[in-house]
Amino acid sequence: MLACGAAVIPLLGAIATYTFSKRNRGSGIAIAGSVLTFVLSALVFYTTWDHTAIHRQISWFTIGDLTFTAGVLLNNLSVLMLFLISGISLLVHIYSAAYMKLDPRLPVYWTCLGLFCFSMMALVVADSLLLIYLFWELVGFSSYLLIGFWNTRQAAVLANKKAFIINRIGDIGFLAGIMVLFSQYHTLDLVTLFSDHGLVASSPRIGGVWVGATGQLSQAWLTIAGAVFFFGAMAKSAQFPLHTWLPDAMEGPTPVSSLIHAATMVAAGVFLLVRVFPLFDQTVLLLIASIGTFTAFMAATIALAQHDIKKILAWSTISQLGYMIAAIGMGSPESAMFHLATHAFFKCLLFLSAGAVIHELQHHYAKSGDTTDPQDIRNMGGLRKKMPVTFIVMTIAALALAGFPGTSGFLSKDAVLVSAFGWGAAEQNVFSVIPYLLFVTSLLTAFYVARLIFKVFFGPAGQEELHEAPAPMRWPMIVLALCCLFPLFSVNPVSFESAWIMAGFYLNAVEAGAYHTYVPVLVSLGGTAAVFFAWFCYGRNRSGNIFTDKGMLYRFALNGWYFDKLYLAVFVKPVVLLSRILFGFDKKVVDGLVNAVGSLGLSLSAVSRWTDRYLVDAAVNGLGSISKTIGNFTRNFQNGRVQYYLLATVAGVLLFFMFTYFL
Amino acid sequence: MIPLEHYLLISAALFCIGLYAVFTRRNAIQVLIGIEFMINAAVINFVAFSKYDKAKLGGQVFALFAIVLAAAGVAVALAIILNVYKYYKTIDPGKIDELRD
Amino acid sequence: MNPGELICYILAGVVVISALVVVLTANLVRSVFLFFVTLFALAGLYVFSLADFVAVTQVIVYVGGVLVLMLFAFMLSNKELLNSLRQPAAAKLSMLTNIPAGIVAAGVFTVLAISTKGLQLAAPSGMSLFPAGMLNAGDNTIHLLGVRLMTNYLLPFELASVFLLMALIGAAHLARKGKEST
Amino acid sequence: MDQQFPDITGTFSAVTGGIRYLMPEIALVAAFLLGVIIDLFFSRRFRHAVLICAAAGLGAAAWLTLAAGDDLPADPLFYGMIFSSVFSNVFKLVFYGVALLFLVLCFFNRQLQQHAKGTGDLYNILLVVVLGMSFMSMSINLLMVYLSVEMVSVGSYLMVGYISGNSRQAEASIKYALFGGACSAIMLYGISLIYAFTGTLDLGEIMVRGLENVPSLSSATAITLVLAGIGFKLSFVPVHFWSPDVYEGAPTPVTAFLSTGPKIAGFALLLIFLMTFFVAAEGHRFFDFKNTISVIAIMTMVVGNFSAVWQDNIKRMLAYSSIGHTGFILMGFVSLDHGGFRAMFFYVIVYALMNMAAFMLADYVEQRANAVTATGYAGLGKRFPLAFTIFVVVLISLTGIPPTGGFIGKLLIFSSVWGQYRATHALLPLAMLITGAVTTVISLFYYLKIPLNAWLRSGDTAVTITTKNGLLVYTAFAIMLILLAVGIFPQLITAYLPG
Repeated sequence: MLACGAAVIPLLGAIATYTFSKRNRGSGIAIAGSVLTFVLSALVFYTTWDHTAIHRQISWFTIGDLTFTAGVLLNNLSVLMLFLISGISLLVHIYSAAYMKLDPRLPVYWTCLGLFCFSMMALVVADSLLLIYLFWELVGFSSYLLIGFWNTRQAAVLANKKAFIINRIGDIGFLAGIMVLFSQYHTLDLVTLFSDHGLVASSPRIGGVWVGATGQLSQAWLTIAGAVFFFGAMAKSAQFPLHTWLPDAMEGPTPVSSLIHAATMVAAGVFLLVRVFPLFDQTVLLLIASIGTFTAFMAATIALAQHDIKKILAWSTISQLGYMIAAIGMGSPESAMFHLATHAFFKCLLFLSAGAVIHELQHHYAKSGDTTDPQDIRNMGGLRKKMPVTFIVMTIAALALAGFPGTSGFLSKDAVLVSAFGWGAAEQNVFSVIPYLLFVTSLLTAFYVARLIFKVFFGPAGQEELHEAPAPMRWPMIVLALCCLFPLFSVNPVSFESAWIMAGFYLNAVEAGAYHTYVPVLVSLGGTAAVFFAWFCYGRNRSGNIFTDKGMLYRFALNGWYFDKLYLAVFVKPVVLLSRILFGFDKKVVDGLVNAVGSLGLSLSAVSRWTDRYLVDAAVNGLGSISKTIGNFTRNFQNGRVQYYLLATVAGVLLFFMFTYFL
Repeated sequence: MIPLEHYLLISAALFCIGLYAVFTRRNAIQVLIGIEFMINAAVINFVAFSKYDKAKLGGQVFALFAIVLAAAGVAVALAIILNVYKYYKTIDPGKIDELRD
Repeated sequence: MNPGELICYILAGVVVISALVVVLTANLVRSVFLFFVTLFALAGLYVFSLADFVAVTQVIVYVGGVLVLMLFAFMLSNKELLNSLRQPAAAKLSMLTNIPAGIVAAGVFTVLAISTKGLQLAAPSGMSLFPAGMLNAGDNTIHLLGVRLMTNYLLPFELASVFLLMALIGAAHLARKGKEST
Repeated sequence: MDQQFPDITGTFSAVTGGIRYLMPEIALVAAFLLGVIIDLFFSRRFRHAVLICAAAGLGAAAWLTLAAGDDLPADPLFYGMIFSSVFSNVFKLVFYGVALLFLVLCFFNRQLQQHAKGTGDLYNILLVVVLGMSFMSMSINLLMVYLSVEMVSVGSYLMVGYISGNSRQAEASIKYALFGGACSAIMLYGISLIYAFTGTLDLGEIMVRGLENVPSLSSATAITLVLAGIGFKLSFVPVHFWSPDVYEGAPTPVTAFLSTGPKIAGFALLLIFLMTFFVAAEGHRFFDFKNTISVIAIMTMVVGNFSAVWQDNIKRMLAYSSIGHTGFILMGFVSLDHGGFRAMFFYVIVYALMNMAAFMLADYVEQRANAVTATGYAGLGKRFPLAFTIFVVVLISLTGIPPTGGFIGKLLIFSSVWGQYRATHALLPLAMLITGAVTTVISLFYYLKIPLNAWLRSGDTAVTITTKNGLLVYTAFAIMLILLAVGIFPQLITAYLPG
C-alpha cells in the first residue's frame, strides 16, 4: 500500500538519520525521504481523490471476545490531509536544511522531525479511534521534543512541559470519548461507526435514550461523548480555554513552529472533529461553534497588541483555528477543511518568512554583538528593500490571511463566513451574534496582519548589510506563495463553491442566497479599510499608535487576556497546594495536621510559628517540664518513626471502620 | 468451662494491650513483646475454639504454627535490632528516624 | 462456679494484669520478667482449653527460646541497663504522650468487644458449624495432632521446616561478623 | 491403627498424588537446599556458584510451570490447602521472571558483590521468598495463607537488612520488621476471629456461610483485620507508611524486588480472598468489598501520586509511584466481572516489567554516576544516552502513554471500571475513573522530572563514572522492547491470560 509507505518513510528516515548521521549530518537522508514521501502521497492522492474510499484492515489483538483491528482508511479527507502534510513537510525540510545548518544537534532535529511527520501521517490514515489516539499521543510527544529542541533555553523547557501537559489533559477527554463510544458500540472502527449508514448514524435517539449496538445509555452520554471529543480537540487545536500552550510553543525553532504549530499538528484537532462529526448533537455543535468563535475573536484581539513577530502569528493561528472549529460547529465541516488547507499554506509561509527575517537579523546581531531581540517588530523596519523576495511572498500570505480577493484565503474565509451567516439566519437567539463576531474578527485580522507587514517592511531602514535569505530558504517560500493564490484551489477567483476541495466533500448546499454576494464584498471592503487604517497608524509615520502602552485594554490584550495567570491561580496552585497538603500529611503523620493547616495560608503558618516560639520561650521562663512534655508530645508524632506509622495505620483503619459501621 | 465469649474478651484485651505496647514502648525489644502479645491473643482464640473442631483440630495446629513462626520472626527481628544498635547506639524506634520525607 | 472455671478466671486475670504491667512499667527488666509470667499463665489457659500440647510448645518455645533470646538482646543492646535499672525519671512525664496511642488501643478494644459480644458461640447455633463434635478432656490430643500433622497439614508442616531453615540462615547471617572484616 | 483413621494408605496416597503438581516448588526447595550446601563448601572457590544454582532453580521452576501446561488438578490439593490453576501459574511465572531479573541486578550491584559476608545467603533467602510467593498465589486455606505471607515477610526483612552496610539500611530493615510483625499479628488475629466465627480455615462456601451467621459487624471486624494484613504486602493506604522509608533505605536491587514480587503476590492473595466471597455472591451482605476497595483505591492513588510530586530521591519517588500503581490496579478488583480480571493480570505483568526496568536504570545510574536524586541526574542524559533513552520509554510506559504496554494496561483497567459504572451507575466507579485520570496527569509531573533533568539541564562537570556494567542496560533495553511490543501487540500477553 502506497499510503502505508508514505507514512512509514519518515519513520525510516528518522531512524536512518539517527543511525547514519555522521556524514552530511542527516540532511540528505531527511530531504530524500521527504521527497519520496511527497511523491507517494501525491500518487495516493491522485488515485484516491474523488474515488471510492479504500479501507484495508487486519486483526490487531483480541481481548476476551473483543477484537481490535488496525488498518488504513483512505477517503477524500485522509488523502487531502496526507497530501497537505507531505507537501508542507517537504518544503519545511528543504527550508530547515538552511535554517538549521549551524545547529550542532542537527541529526537529532531531523530525527524528531521525521518522527513527527510519521506520526502525523499515520494519524490521518488510521482507520480506528484507538490507532488515532496512539498517534495522537505520538504527535504530542514528538512536538514535545521539538518545542524543547533548544533545551538550553529555560523558556523552551518550560514551554514544552506546558504544551505536553495541556495536551495530556486534552487526551484524557479523547480517551474518555473513546471509552463511551466503545462501551456503546463495542468497536472503534471509523467506517463502522461514522460512515453514512454507520452505527452512529443509525442508532436512534428516542425519548432521551441513546440506543446503541449493545445496550442503551441516557442521551446525556451522547452529549458528553461529543463534548469530551471536542475537549481533546480543544487541547490539540489550541481552543479556549486550553489555548495557552501554543504561543509559548513558539520557543521552538521557526521551521518547527511553521510545520507543527501552524500547518499540521494543530490541524489534528480539526481533523478529529471532522472524522467524528456524525457524533455531535445540537448541544455539542452549539458549544463547538461558540467556543470556536470566541477563540477566534479573543485571539485576534490579543494578536493586535503583541510585539514578538512569532507571537503575533501564533495568536493568529489560534484565531484561524477558531474559524475552523466554528465552521464545524455550524455544521459545515467542508468549509472547515477548506480553510484548513488554505490556512496551512499561507500560515506556513508567514512563519517561514518570519523565520527568514529572524534568521537574518539574528546573524546581523550576532555579528555586531548586539543583544536586541531579533523577534521584536518594534526593532524592525524598512526591510522591504533589503529582502524584496521575502517582502513579496509575505505580503501575499498576509493578504491571504486577511482574505483579499485573488488569494486562497479569500475563498476559504468566505466559505466559512457564508455558511456562518446562513447558519446564523436560522438561529433566533443570542447565538445569531456568532457570524457578526466572526466578521469583526476578520477585520481585526486584516488590521493586525497589516500592522505586522508595515512595521517590518516599511518605514526607515534601521539595519545595514542585510540581504536575502539563502536559496534553500527562499525557494520553498516562493512555492508556498504560489500556493496561496486562488488557482490552486479554484478556477473562479471569487466563488468558493467552485473550489475542488469543497466539491470533494459532501457539499450540502448552503441556503444563503444573498449572503453569497454581500459577504465577500463586505469582507473585502472592510479588510481594505482595516489595512488603510493600519497604514495610517503604522505605515505612514511610525510614531502613530492607536494603542497607548498604558491603556488597560492594551495590557489586557498584550498579556493574552491574563489566561496564564488565571490558570496559575485557579488550577496549578490548588494542585500544588493539594499535593503539598498530602505531602505534609504523610511527612508528619499526625503532627502534619498542623503543618497542613499551616500551608493553607501564610497567616496560619505564622500563627503556628508563633506558637512554637512561644512554647520555646515559655520553656526558658520556667514552664520547663510542661513545655517539654508538650514538645515531646509533638515530637512523638514526627516523621520517620515506625511506631507512629503503625499508630496512624491502626487509627486510619479504625476510623474507616467506625465511619462505615457506626455512622 | 468458661464461656467462649469470655475467651474472646480476654484475647481482645491482650491484643489491645499488645497494640498499645507496640505504639508506645521506647525499646524495640518491648515492641516485639507487644507483637508477641498480639500473636498470643490470636492463639487464645484458636485454642479455645479448637475444642469444637475435633475432626481437623485446625485451631490447635494453627496455634502451633503461629508459635513456631513467631519464634522464627523474633529471632530475625532480634538480629536486625542488634544490627541497628551497631549504628545508632540505641534501639528506641522513636530515635531511629533518618529515613523520612 | 466450679474450681476449674475459677482457676481459668484467675489465670485470665493474671494474663491481663501481668500484660498490663509489662506494658506500663518503666522498669525494663521487670517488664521482661513479667512477660515470662504472662506466657506461663497463657500456657495454663491453653491447658484448660484442652490444648496440652500447645501449652507445652508455648512453654518450650517461648519461655525456653524467645525469652532467653530477648534477654540476651537486652544485655547486648542496653549497656546502661547494668548501671541503672530504671529509665530516666523524665520518661514518666512522657506518659502524656501516650494518650493518642491509648485512645486508639481502647477504640480497637471497644470495636472488638462489641463485635464479639453476645455471639453465644457455645450455643447449638454455633455448634452446628462444627459438625465433627467436641474434644473431651480425656482425648489424646497429641495423638490426634500427630495424625493431622502427617496428613491434613503435611504441606504446611514441610513448608514451615523450609521457612525455619531460611530464618535460621538469615538471622545467622545478620548476626555474624564478615569473613574479611575484623 | 485407629478407628478414626481407617484408611491410612488412602489418605497418604491423597497426599502423594498432589506432589506432581508441585514440581516447580520442589525445584525451588531443591535449589535452596543445594544452595545452602554450596554456600558452605564451595563459595570460596566459585564466587557465583550459589547465584548459578539459584538461577538454575528458578529457571527449572519456570520451565516446569510452563511444561505442566494444561495438566492442572481438578480439585484442591493436600486436603484443601492449595489449588493450582491457570491463574496461579501466570502469577508464578511473573514471580520467577522478577526473581531472575533480581539476580541480574544483584550480579551487577557493586555494594552487594563487595559485601564481606558474601551474597550466597541472599540467593538462598530469595528462593524461599519466591517459594512463599508462589504458595501465596495458590493457598486456599488460611493456615497456608498465613504461613506463606510470613515466609515472604520474614524473607523480605532479611533481604532489606542483608548488607546493613550503613545506618539507613539497618533502619529500613528494623522499620520493615516491626511494621510487618505488627501487621502480620493483626492479620493473624483476624484469621483467629474468622476461625472462631466459622470453625473452618478453608476459604470456601462454609466460611462464607459461617460469616453470614454472625452479625455483620463481627464478620466485618474479622475481614477488616485480614485485609489490613494483606494490605501490608500491597502497601495501600492506610497501610502504606512503611514503604517509602523501606524502599529508600534498602539496597536498590532489593527495593526493585520488593516493590514488584511480594506486591504482586499480595494481589494474587487478595484475588483469592475476594473470589471466595464473590463466587458465593453473598459477600456484600456482611462486608461491602467493592465500596471499601474503591475508597482504598482512590485514597491510594491520591496519596501515592501527590506525595511523589515532592520527592527528589529517585527511589523514594518510585516508591510513592508504586503506591499509586497499587491504587490503580485495585480499580481492576472492583470490576472483576467486567473484564477487570484480565485487565488486572495484564497490568500486573506490565507493571512488573516496567518497575523492574525503572529500578534497573536507577541502579545503573546510581552505580555509575553516584546520582540518587532527580537533581543529581542533571546533565547525565548526554553521558549515558542509551540508559536514559530507555529510561524515558519506561517512564512513558509508567505514565501510560501509547505506544507502550503501560497504556494498554491503563486502557484495559479504565474500560473495565467504565463497564462497572455502566452496569451499576454507582458514584464510586465514576469517582475512581476521575481520580485515575487526574492522577495520571499528576504522575506526568514527577516522571517528567527525570528526563527533564537528565536531558535538558546541564549538570556538574565532575561526575565520577565508575566501572561499566553494560549488560544491565541491555537487560533494561530488552524489557523496553518487550514493553513497546506489548504496547503495539497486546495479543502477546492477552492470548495467554486466563479469565
